[in-house]
Amino acid sequence: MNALNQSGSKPEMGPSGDAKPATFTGNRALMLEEALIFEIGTTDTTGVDLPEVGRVASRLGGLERNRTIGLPGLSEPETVRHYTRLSRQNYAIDLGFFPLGSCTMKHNPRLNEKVARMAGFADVHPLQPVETVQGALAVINELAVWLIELTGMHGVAMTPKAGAHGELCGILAIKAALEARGDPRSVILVPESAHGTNPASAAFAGFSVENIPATSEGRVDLDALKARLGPDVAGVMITNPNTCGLFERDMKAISDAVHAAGGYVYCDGANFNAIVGRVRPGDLGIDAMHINLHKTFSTPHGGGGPGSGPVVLSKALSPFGPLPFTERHADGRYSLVEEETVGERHPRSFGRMTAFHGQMGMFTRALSYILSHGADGLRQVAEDAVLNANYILHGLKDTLDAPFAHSGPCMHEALFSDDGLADGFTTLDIAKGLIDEGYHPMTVYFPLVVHGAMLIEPTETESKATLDQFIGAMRSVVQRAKAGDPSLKSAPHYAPRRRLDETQAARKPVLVWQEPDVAVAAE
Amino acid sequence: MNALNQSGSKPEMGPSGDAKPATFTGNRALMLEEALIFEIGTTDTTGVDLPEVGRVASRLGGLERNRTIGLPGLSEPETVRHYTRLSRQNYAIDLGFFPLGSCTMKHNPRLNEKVARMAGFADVHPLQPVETVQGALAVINELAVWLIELTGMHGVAMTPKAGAHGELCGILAIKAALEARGDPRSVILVPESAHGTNPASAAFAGFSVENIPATSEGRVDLDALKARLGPDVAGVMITNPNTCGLFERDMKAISDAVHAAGGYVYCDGANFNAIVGRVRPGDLGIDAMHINLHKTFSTPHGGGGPGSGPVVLSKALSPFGPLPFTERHADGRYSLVEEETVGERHPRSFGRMTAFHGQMGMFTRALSYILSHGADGLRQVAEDAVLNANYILHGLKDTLDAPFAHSGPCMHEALFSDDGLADGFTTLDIAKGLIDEGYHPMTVYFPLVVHGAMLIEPTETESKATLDQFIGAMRSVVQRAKAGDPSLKSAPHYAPRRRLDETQAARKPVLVWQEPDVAVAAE
Amino acid sequence: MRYLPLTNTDRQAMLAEIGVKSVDDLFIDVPVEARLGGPISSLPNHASEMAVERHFFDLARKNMAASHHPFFLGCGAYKHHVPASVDHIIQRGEFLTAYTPYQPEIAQGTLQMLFEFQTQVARLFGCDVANASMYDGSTACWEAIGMARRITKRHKAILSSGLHPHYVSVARTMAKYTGDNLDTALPTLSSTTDSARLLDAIDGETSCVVVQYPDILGRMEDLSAIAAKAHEHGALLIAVVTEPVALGAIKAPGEMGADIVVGEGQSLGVGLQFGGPYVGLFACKEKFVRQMPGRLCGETVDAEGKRGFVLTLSTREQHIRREKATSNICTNSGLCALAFSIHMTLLGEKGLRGLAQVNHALAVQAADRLAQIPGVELVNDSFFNEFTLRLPKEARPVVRALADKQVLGGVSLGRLYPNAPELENGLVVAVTETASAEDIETFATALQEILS
Amino acid sequence: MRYLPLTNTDRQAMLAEIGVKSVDDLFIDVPVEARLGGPISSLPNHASEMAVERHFFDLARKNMAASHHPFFLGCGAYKHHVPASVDHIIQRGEFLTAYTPYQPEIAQGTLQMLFEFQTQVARLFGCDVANASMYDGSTACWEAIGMARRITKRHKAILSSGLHPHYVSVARTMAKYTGDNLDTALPTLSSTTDSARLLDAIDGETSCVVVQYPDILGRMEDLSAIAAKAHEHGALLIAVVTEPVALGAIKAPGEMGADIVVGEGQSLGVGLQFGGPYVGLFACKEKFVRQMPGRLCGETVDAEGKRGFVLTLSTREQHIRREKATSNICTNSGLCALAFSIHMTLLGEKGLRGLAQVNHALAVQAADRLAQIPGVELVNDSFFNEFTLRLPKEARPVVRALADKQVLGGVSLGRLYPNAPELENGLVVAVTETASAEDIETFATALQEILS
Ligand SMILES: Cc1ncc(COP(=O)(O)O)c(C=O)c1O
Ligand SMILES: Cc1ncc(COP(=O)(O)O)c(C=O)c1O
Repeated sequence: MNALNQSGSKPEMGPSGDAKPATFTGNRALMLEEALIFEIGTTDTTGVDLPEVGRVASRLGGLERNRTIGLPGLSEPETVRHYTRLSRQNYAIDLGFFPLGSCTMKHNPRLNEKVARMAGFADVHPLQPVETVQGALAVINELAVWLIELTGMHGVAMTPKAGAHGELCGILAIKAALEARGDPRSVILVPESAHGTNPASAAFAGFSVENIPATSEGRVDLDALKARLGPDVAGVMITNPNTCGLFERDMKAISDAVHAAGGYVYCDGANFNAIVGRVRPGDLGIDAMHINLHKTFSTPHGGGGPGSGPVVLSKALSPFGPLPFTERHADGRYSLVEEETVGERHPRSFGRMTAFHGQMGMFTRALSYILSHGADGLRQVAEDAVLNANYILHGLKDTLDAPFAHSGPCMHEALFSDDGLADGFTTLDIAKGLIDEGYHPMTVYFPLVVHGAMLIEPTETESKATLDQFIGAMRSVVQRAKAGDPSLKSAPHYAPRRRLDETQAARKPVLVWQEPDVAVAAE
Repeated sequence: MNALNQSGSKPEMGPSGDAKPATFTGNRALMLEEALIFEIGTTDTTGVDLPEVGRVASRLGGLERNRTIGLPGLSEPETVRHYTRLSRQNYAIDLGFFPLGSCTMKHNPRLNEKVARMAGFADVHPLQPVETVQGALAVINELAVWLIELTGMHGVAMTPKAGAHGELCGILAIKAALEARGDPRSVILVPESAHGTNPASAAFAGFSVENIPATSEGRVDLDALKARLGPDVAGVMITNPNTCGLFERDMKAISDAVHAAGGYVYCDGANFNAIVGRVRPGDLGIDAMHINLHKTFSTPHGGGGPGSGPVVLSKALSPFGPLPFTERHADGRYSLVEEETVGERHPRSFGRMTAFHGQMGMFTRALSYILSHGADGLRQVAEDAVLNANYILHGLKDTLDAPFAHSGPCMHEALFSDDGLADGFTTLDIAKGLIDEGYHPMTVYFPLVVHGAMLIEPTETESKATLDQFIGAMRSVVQRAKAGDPSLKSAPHYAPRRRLDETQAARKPVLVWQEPDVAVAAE
Repeated sequence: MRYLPLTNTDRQAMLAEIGVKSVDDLFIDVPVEARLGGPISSLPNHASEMAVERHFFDLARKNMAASHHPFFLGCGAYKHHVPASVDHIIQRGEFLTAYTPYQPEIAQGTLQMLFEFQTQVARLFGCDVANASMYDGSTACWEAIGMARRITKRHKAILSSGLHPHYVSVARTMAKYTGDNLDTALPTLSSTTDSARLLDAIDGETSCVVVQYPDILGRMEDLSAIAAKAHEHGALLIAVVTEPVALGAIKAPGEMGADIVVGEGQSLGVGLQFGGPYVGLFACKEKFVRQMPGRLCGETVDAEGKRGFVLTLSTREQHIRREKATSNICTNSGLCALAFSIHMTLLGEKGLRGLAQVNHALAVQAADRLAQIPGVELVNDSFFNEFTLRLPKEARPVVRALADKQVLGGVSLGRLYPNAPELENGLVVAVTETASAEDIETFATALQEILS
Repeated sequence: MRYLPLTNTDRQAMLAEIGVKSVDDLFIDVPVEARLGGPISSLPNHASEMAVERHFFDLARKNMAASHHPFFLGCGAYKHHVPASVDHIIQRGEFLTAYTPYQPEIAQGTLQMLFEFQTQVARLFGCDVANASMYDGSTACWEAIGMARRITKRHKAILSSGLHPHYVSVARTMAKYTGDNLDTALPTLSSTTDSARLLDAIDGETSCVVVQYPDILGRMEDLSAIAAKAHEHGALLIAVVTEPVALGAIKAPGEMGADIVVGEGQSLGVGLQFGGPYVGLFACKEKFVRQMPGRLCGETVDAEGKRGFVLTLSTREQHIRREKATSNICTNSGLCALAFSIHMTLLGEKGLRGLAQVNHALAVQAADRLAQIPGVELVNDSFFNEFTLRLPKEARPVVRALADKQVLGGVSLGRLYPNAPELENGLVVAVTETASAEDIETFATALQEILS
């Protein structure tokens, strides 16, 4: 309120270089330490006030919980501060460049957040009579139509809760289709470069997983694939664009070969962002593909979810898709096809994948994003995403080894290896050096087919200035890694924590907080 | 998405101590530098899409703006990032302890923010027919009733936009009352310890300002005041609790003396937080008092406003209060008394202070806060605020000089002087040392009556643990100041900026950004 | 386009730098036949923020929002008042726009929160450990059955008839393909559960018994006997909690011997959201931790010896173990876990117990009031905040008629069990702190009118 | 109480530490007669968050929200679409819960934003410098008149009849006490302003001429002649802009010679809010900077030579200069300035010009449509997004009748000028980008119905 820094004061100190003193609190100005709620809260504190209700005789059937639960409470001021301080220890898209390959860390528009919070969507129960949720069903339906049109497919299953759940959905549809024709095939072919969820999803459904070899170009080896096809092969799971950032040129030929051999083609659509509006997977013969709404369609990643993984399906697989789904009637009304109403309408559905109708909160956001861009804007998204990635590839390929630079332009992401670093220096050191530079590192050590892989996905929501600065910073860090700068080995220096001991964490897992031993506490 | 930190990795580096390398970007991990919008945006970029409308022939009367304006635009992703990065260079209540004396930096409840954003309040035009804004008028009226009841006064002027505007309101009411009785008094008495707005407000209305002396206790010298009263004295402006953190014990006697001498008593109510629910200023003979809703009633400070400064008025001054105001009718409907409708209802009003009806957005927030606490909770607010301040006074008075510690318990804030620091060490050094410790410093060099004043106002929304840690940190910093630790002179070390050169800023003011000279840029 | 920072000048400069003429040159690997020549013409072009917002506003108006009406639906999703600060915090860009904390040095915010969340869930459920979240209660339930199979190496899972029918459906879908055997049954409209059936069915082939608590009709009973019998036969007891607020009033499943406790966390912090995203809770005994699905956050130290947190035991997970992983889950429900954790922190034990008490008291009042309506019968002996009524006629049309009267009055069992005429008169009613006395009265009056 | 962290245990421990028995001992300096014995009994006690929220929800429902109806009000407050990201950013705790940047080392966020804001405002207004905000347009206008007095040491201010009557009211209130002489007049319902009167009145006693641009009836004209005449006589031209979006289409007052330009910034970022908080914009020629009211942010360097920002020239301000300050303002409108600045950054010059074009085009369409209604006459020759209609009868009851038809159809001049029968048929209509073609048609149809 007043004469704080006396006007006209001039700093008396010399320029920097002076030793930085340790602080009493452990804080470093705006870099604030924060204890656990268990250390600052008590079971007697609360940040809520409750309405008064009359007392009643309990009808809990004698199951009263008498023992202390051990849940600490905080007042609202303490709560807001606790989480605000914690949040400040995180990196995020809102803070800066987050080129985590395969994750499509694009900007999350704030309109989406607003729309998702409208009471008519956020405050509606999944089991309300359908007459009272026509607007919500309309959103699901409208989004479904967009996804079908954008992919050129026949149908879409909206309920899967994330990409991996979508994979499972596609795999189950394949399994159901095979069973329906009495053809119990047991093998799913997956490239080595595939994301871990692919083999995991296939295995979950009881398939055995075999690798598809790659060419030196980083693409599926069509001939090798063809050679492996046969009556035991249920299908393939191909990521396109693939995890090396390349478009699978032979996708149509792969599909044709798989179909000819009686199998189905699953496409991992995690990287759909690179081609949305420029290529329709349906034109490439694909039978099922999940779309991560939290990647291509900008719903926020939320520190690890929630996501949403609708699966578009070919005509062949659509009849097997899961319940429930929405239906639009000629009179403009919507209904929900679930166990209650399915009757003969969708008798071959493989069943239900989740309790309710999917990630409504992500549908509103994704549709808001889609309507904002429109057909023209989405095409521009793909183009800018690919342009940005190629710009990075171009800007770094003389400094870092780019094993597939000869394979044609990259799509949404640029892949490098750790070839050429000084002895003892690794991809991890580069990642940690980038942290100090104010970036979130790229994806590292994935895909597995490249040594010390660095997978950089800029997305279309980054400016040229951001890319230029990143290229400069990356060149500087790589130079240090080539020169064997020991300060890089101990990076990060400026983050809330230095490198963390993951061996200790895994050897003696401490997964929940426990009151310190009285004896220990008394030391 | 994957195997980033390879599971089981153990940091290879030695423990800390190693030199921290400079970075290419100038960033330090999560401490991010950010350029000006003028440096990153262009006049050709925009973060909005506009609706299409038909072309029309311009009716701008030939006033078309043809020259470049020079307003850079950013896309939404860049905008969100720009401001997010900037925000991270700020300290705030949400981050930690912010004991800025006289400013009542209490927690700002999030319910208030939600309520203020309801379309029925946020999206209503001030000139809508009153029939269409009955709920908004009800809010103003309900808040007015609370303020009147809490202060024990007769009326309230809701329109003043902040504390200083409220002071002006009170002073104008006094002036109008004097004029109404044909008594043109010209002097307002103000204690030296008063906030700068008090003399400024009095002067604005054409009064001359004279100091009231203080006792060695830090309170108004009643005898001296009485001696100065006379026919030229229009009134006094007393802050109670005062800016030394003390309750003016003689307030009632002061009021009586001023009234006996024909003057009016203005009370600066900025510190009402200390006494809300425990004392009603109306019982102390006060004629006018502003209430900073952004202090006592928790509306956010917003980096410098907006505030809101309703003024409660005695029976003597109420007839002179400003337009417009709300009226509640017997049938429960509300009307707005403004120029249009005032007629004979409020003929002696001194007039209008602002275009519309005051800070509606603050009224909703303040009322939400008030209803949440209720009469019992507000009383507890005052008690906890005073308890917290005394706890700090007690915890520091053996380390720092507390010039008024002998004057009785403090109210909402504890005052210290810089007595006893090492040669060349000042209050400013302590403030900057606290920054490194993760605190916002207290108010410094105010009030002017204490050398190197440090005014610490914890508020009631701080926990005991926070106070304990602060006391520890403060003791540590003061110890360094007493010991003459040179690293304290150059604090802060960890903030986004080191001490800033205010002399240069004032000598050659650069108040707007200018394209760098081509010549300079080419250097 | 407001979300795209590149200007045409930028694009030209970048293409030149890369050395290609047009952006089409970057798509040369796409076979010509599959290239789209321009924006898909069946779809509209971009729209202003205002236009999009209005479109949603118009659609949102077509739904009956729970808060604007007397509201009594439950059955796996509950309306609770979520403090405003929860939504404020989860919108902090640092939480909202971060991803899985792969780089722990700059993800301590998310990691510490997960560690706190895990501890809260474990304590609430009475278990040793909990994971960092699953998609929702139904998938968590299925994953628990799979986990029991891996632990016991057996395939027979006995599902209580009180398990949410959608959860049963999900399990049934998966079981078809994993070779699990599910022993299921329909509930009956009576105050007693089918624990006798469960006890009977447990044998040496049994991998697990799955019991919902409180169950789909709101009934609950002590699980200790089932736990004992299961353990005797080397099987696991899996408890499913769809209303975590209940555990502020009633014993935790872990206290009664459950080996794995899963649940739906939506009640706290998350909101109704027409069914998703929600948050799956997953806790178990420490000895089973290496068979758990999903992410786990653990405590460790950094190179300076400071406490810090990391994702750990990832050798269970798909990104390391691929086809041998304990689950295929990757993205989970992080932000909902945060919301849950914040809400739980605001409550604390005192608030949670108080909240549970308010819920129970209102539910008792409502049950007694509704049971006074001629022809209406309360099925439950015991319940927490949800109970079942037997109406004198089919409940589905009654629910629609209530909606016409602007009352959202519960879930009909006909909706959940379409082919079970013996259940069709059942109406499940949930009553939380958001129901006022007037709401209850409005509901009762409307129901009485419809039934008479 | 959810906002109070101290527990009773804490309180006891702290009292003991301080050495007093009860909290009453801390209030001993309050005279016994003035002590309240307990909570004020005429007021209710504390309430749950849910109860408070519902109370406001019920009150909010009693207001007609602008976005939910065809809406055409202006006269100093305009409805524009505010991008969602604006509200997101201003809710960041670091902006929302900070205060005036007294400690610049940990307030660079606010300071840099203010520096950007000042530059944006100066450029928009065509001035050299701008300050860090005032309360609103009306108080900024008054402060400008006071500043002109200080600069010219004269007391006669000539106010255009097109100045917002509330701004005139505010000036009149203040002038009563400062000895300023205001030369004012009522507007007439004609297409020409009173610039002839202004030019006539300027003389050697004149401190300033104050002209609103566009004016209260939406009219506008070149200010150069007035500026020239004022300068000739050593007086200043103050221009007042209540609709900053206009300056995306029409010349800036600074370009036409205005010495001080003030305005209301509410149009960008802030929203209607029933009249406040708004944000006063204040810009002027560089040579007058030391007479400016309010805070100023300036560029400097830190001890390491890095660029940084501080509050500067504070010797003008109350906290340093006390009774000699240029103004008594302390808390200003920081967060609204931030909202304004973010919105302006999102627009950029391209967006601002585009937005202005959309506003103008829709206003032209609406004016033409409304003027077709029998008996309705368009007063303005020129206008930006607001114009005045002369109705065949008194406008005030018409506005109320429109509201009954769910149309918020402008501001009647009778509301603004209660005692001027010659103006009572005037209706001021504002049309922004938020008005759809259907809205305009609905308005026209309703107006026609009411008038016929
Ligand atoms: C290529 C690929 N496939 C599948 C997935 C799994 O998607 P989700 O995390 O949504 O389950 C990911 C995400 O990380 C991925 O990058
Ligand atoms: C004692 C005192 N009086 C008056 C004021 C002025 O209030 P405002 O800043 O709301 O104009 C303040 C605020 O800083 C203050 O502390």
